[in-house]
Amino acid sequence: MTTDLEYLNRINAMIAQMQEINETLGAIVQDALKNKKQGLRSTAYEFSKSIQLKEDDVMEMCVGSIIRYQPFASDLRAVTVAMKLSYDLSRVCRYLYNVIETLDEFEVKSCDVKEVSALLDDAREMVRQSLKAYFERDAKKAAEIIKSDDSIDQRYRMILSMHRTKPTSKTECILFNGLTARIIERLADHACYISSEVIYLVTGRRTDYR
Amino acid sequence: MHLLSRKRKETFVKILCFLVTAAVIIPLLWIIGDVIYNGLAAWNISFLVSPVIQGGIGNAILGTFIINGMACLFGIPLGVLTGMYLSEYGQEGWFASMVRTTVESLSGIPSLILGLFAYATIIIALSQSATDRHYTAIASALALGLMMIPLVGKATEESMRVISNDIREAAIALGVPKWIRTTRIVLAIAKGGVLTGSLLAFARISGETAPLLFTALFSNFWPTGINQPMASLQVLIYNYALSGYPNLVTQAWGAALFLALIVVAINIIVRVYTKPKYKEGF
Amino acid sequence: MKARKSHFFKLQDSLFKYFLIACSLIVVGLFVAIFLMLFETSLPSIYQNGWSFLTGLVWDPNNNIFGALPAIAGTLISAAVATLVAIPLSIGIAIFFTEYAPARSKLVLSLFIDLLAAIPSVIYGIWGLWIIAPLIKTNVEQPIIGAIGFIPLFSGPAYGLSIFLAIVILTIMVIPIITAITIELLSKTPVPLKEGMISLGATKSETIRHLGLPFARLGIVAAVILGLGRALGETMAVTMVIGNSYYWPFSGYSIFAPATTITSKIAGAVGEAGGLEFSALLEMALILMVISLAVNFISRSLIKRTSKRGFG
Amino acid sequence: MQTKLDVQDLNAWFYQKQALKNVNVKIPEKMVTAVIGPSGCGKSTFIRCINRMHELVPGAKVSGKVLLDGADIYGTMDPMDVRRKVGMVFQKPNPFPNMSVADNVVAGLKLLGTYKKQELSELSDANLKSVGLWEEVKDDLKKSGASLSGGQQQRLCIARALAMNPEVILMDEPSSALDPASTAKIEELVKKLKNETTVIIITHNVQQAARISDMTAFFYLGELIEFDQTANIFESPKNQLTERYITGRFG
Repeated sequence: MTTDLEYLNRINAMIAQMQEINETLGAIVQDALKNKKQGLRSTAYEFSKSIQLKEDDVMEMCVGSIIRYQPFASDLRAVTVAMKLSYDLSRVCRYLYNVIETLDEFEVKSCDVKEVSALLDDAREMVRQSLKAYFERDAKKAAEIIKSDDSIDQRYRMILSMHRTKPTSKTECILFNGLTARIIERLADHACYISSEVIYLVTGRRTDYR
Repeated sequence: MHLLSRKRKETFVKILCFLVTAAVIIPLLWIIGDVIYNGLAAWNISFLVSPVIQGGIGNAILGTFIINGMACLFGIPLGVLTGMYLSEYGQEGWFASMVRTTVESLSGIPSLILGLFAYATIIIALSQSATDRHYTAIASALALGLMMIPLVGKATEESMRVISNDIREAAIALGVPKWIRTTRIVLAIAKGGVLTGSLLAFARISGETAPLLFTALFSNFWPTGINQPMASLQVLIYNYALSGYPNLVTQAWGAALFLALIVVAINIIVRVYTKPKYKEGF
Repeated sequence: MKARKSHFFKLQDSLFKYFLIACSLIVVGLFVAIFLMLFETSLPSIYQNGWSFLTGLVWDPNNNIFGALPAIAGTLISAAVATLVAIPLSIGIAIFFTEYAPARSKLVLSLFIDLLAAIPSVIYGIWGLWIIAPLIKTNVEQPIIGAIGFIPLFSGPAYGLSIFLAIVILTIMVIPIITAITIELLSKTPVPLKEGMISLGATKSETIRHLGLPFARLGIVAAVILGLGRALGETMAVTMVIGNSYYWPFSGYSIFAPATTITSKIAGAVGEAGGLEFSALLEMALILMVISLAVNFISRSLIKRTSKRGFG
Repeated sequence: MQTKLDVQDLNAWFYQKQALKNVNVKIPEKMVTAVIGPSGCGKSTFIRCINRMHELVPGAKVSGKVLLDGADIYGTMDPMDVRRKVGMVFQKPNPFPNMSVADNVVAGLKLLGTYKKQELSELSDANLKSVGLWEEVKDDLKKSGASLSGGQQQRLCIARALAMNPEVILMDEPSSALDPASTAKIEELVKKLKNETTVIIITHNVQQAARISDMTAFFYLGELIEFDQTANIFESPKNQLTERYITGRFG
């Protein structure tokens, strides 16, 4: 449709950088989860801090663009969507950090974390896909992502009900799994938010998702 | 060497142009000087206010103004109305181009012929016989009025036409009928130009002699009515200058000074109240 | 109420329009009347004299012999020579005005040019008759006749009042017309082109020669023709200084001899003329009018062409 | 939302060239409607058809209906009456230079000769006040209308149109020749005007349309491409052409 403007390109580059931070941190978190590593809190905190700085940059860039270029229509939507995206991405990072935090709080050496680990993989894939939908302006893909959130919710509720289904497990493990699943479920929600923004960006219509 | 010769050429051209200008300005100053010098010799109060019969030019001054006034009464309204038609109604069409061509052609007719026209249509028609001609100032006014029409008409058309269409559109958008718009807005804005044109036309006819020679003829007495022979400064100058009598030639100079004053004064007034005629090059 | 008012306005509008058209028609009618009057009055002369009116040299009212050639020749020669002399002078003044004259003096200079055009011709006449004629007679005509009088063009005797003086006066009267238009044309030279030439190192005279004059050429031609029209129709000054002798240039070729023109002949004779002479005089006027209108028409169509022509 | 002007199948031509093609639009009452579009898209022709000024241009032709409160202005109505009901403000301020400031305001009424002197002066003062010019010019009421600044002249022209008590007021890029401060004053005035009358304003400035209008119409090559609430047009236009025009990606 329209050729991208220079300021929109710069904003998008910053969003891509934010996503890279999330990818890296995500990999660290997944590794830590699988191997039950501890003591990564300060490393994760650094990531969280750097993404917050990036978020500030995106905000500043967006506000500046609105003032200087007074964008309309798809340009205007692109800028407002970018602002929201940057917030969502920083939230995603924050949740990843929360997983590390939770990992540090509990003694999880003997716990079975396969379920949450798989959940995390899927949630990260959702974020990845929603960003892809954003860069490709693919409303259809975004709609599919929102739909896939139902299964995440279902699995989250299953993990929550572990204390009934697997009463033999250690309380600490049940607690850890539940908390982490809750965090990841929230993370996946943000992927859905991003997707709904993508739909708005492309079609100009708001879905009542958020 | 080449540059030097070019510079020399430039100086040469400059001096040549200056000399030419001087060569033409000098006769002007010379005429003005002669008219003032010889004219003032004739001037005194009684010369200006007494009629020809008593050795003055009073009736000729009055006659010139009466004839001019009558010419204005005839020429200015027709000129203004024709100019108004050409500017506001006659942008295109055969009738408008005919009127425009007529007005332009009218300005190209020698004034002598206009005088002949007045003579043939009025004097001969009113006369009893070839030996007893009834000369009248009205015929002069007709000829001079005919001269004024193209001058006033052109001035009116041009000063109305330069008014921006924005103004006309503003009036149209207010729902003002065209005739009110034309008279009370466009003409009202152009009235300066119309006045200037009329003044210059007045000055121009003040100097015209040929149309008066065989229409108003001359009179030694104060005018008693407009349907009579009437003295005028122009004819007085012509007759007296050719008479050869030194005292009459002196009176002709005195009349010439008065006539020149009228013409020069109008030109200077117009000059002062209008913008410079020629735009600066750069 | 409102509708009635609009109706009323519409009526006023069309009344006004027809009023203006009527006035314009009066002007057209007067013009046609002039033409018809000249034509109708000259018919007896046209019928009586035929083509010999144009070729005849004798004007004899007593024997009803009318030949207009000396007057026509005098008119054409005096007007043409005066205009030709005026061309270089006018262009010189115009160049001086647009290029060299100090800005402050321009106002005075343009006023002078206007005054030169505005001074009544009868004043030029009295000045030529009483001031210039004696001066020219003793200081120009007599020395020239003395020196090169054997050439027919400059042969004597010196009259003072002569076709030569008429040409001098006509030249002065024509100059302001050509000058004013030339100044206007020269000052309309496209400024970017002018600046371009100056920036290439051209002098002012070169700029004028290569840019200003070519640009204004057509307009100057129109101005010259307009000046010619003025000279052709000029009456008073010429009548007063030309000497009114009917045979020149067929009596001899000297430019110092008295002559006549159409206008001076008419001005001098019409008051007393009757019958066929009056008709012949009006035929002369008709010829003058046709020449004047043709000249005027050519000049105006040239001016229109210059104003339409686009530059840059 | 009451319809003030109902334009039906409006076509307009200059000689052979069709300047407007089948325009259908319902302009709501007491709102500001902005008309936007690239140069030569027919927006000026469109508003000139609404007060029957288009037909004054040589070679102009109009077909279709323009219903003002249900009555067709191309029907039995007199063009002069139409123009009195539908006022117009032009791109370049055009006060009458031969009239004083006060006379300019009531020029229309005065030239039509229906009011008394006292009434005229009261109307003049009132309209100068309503365009916010009173404080600036109250000491110069006798001066020529052309002596005011550009922005003041334009407000004077608005006052002049308002004095006719029009039902609709058309504005053809009224602030395009003005500086930012004067533009802001004109915009404020336009927003205020919609309490009293219906405003249709052409602007080439998309931001201006966004600032002042309630409805926006986008024209392209003589066609009405999109007509909607301004917020919709500027946030999520339905048509690609509109989108490309307002994002500045034309041509």
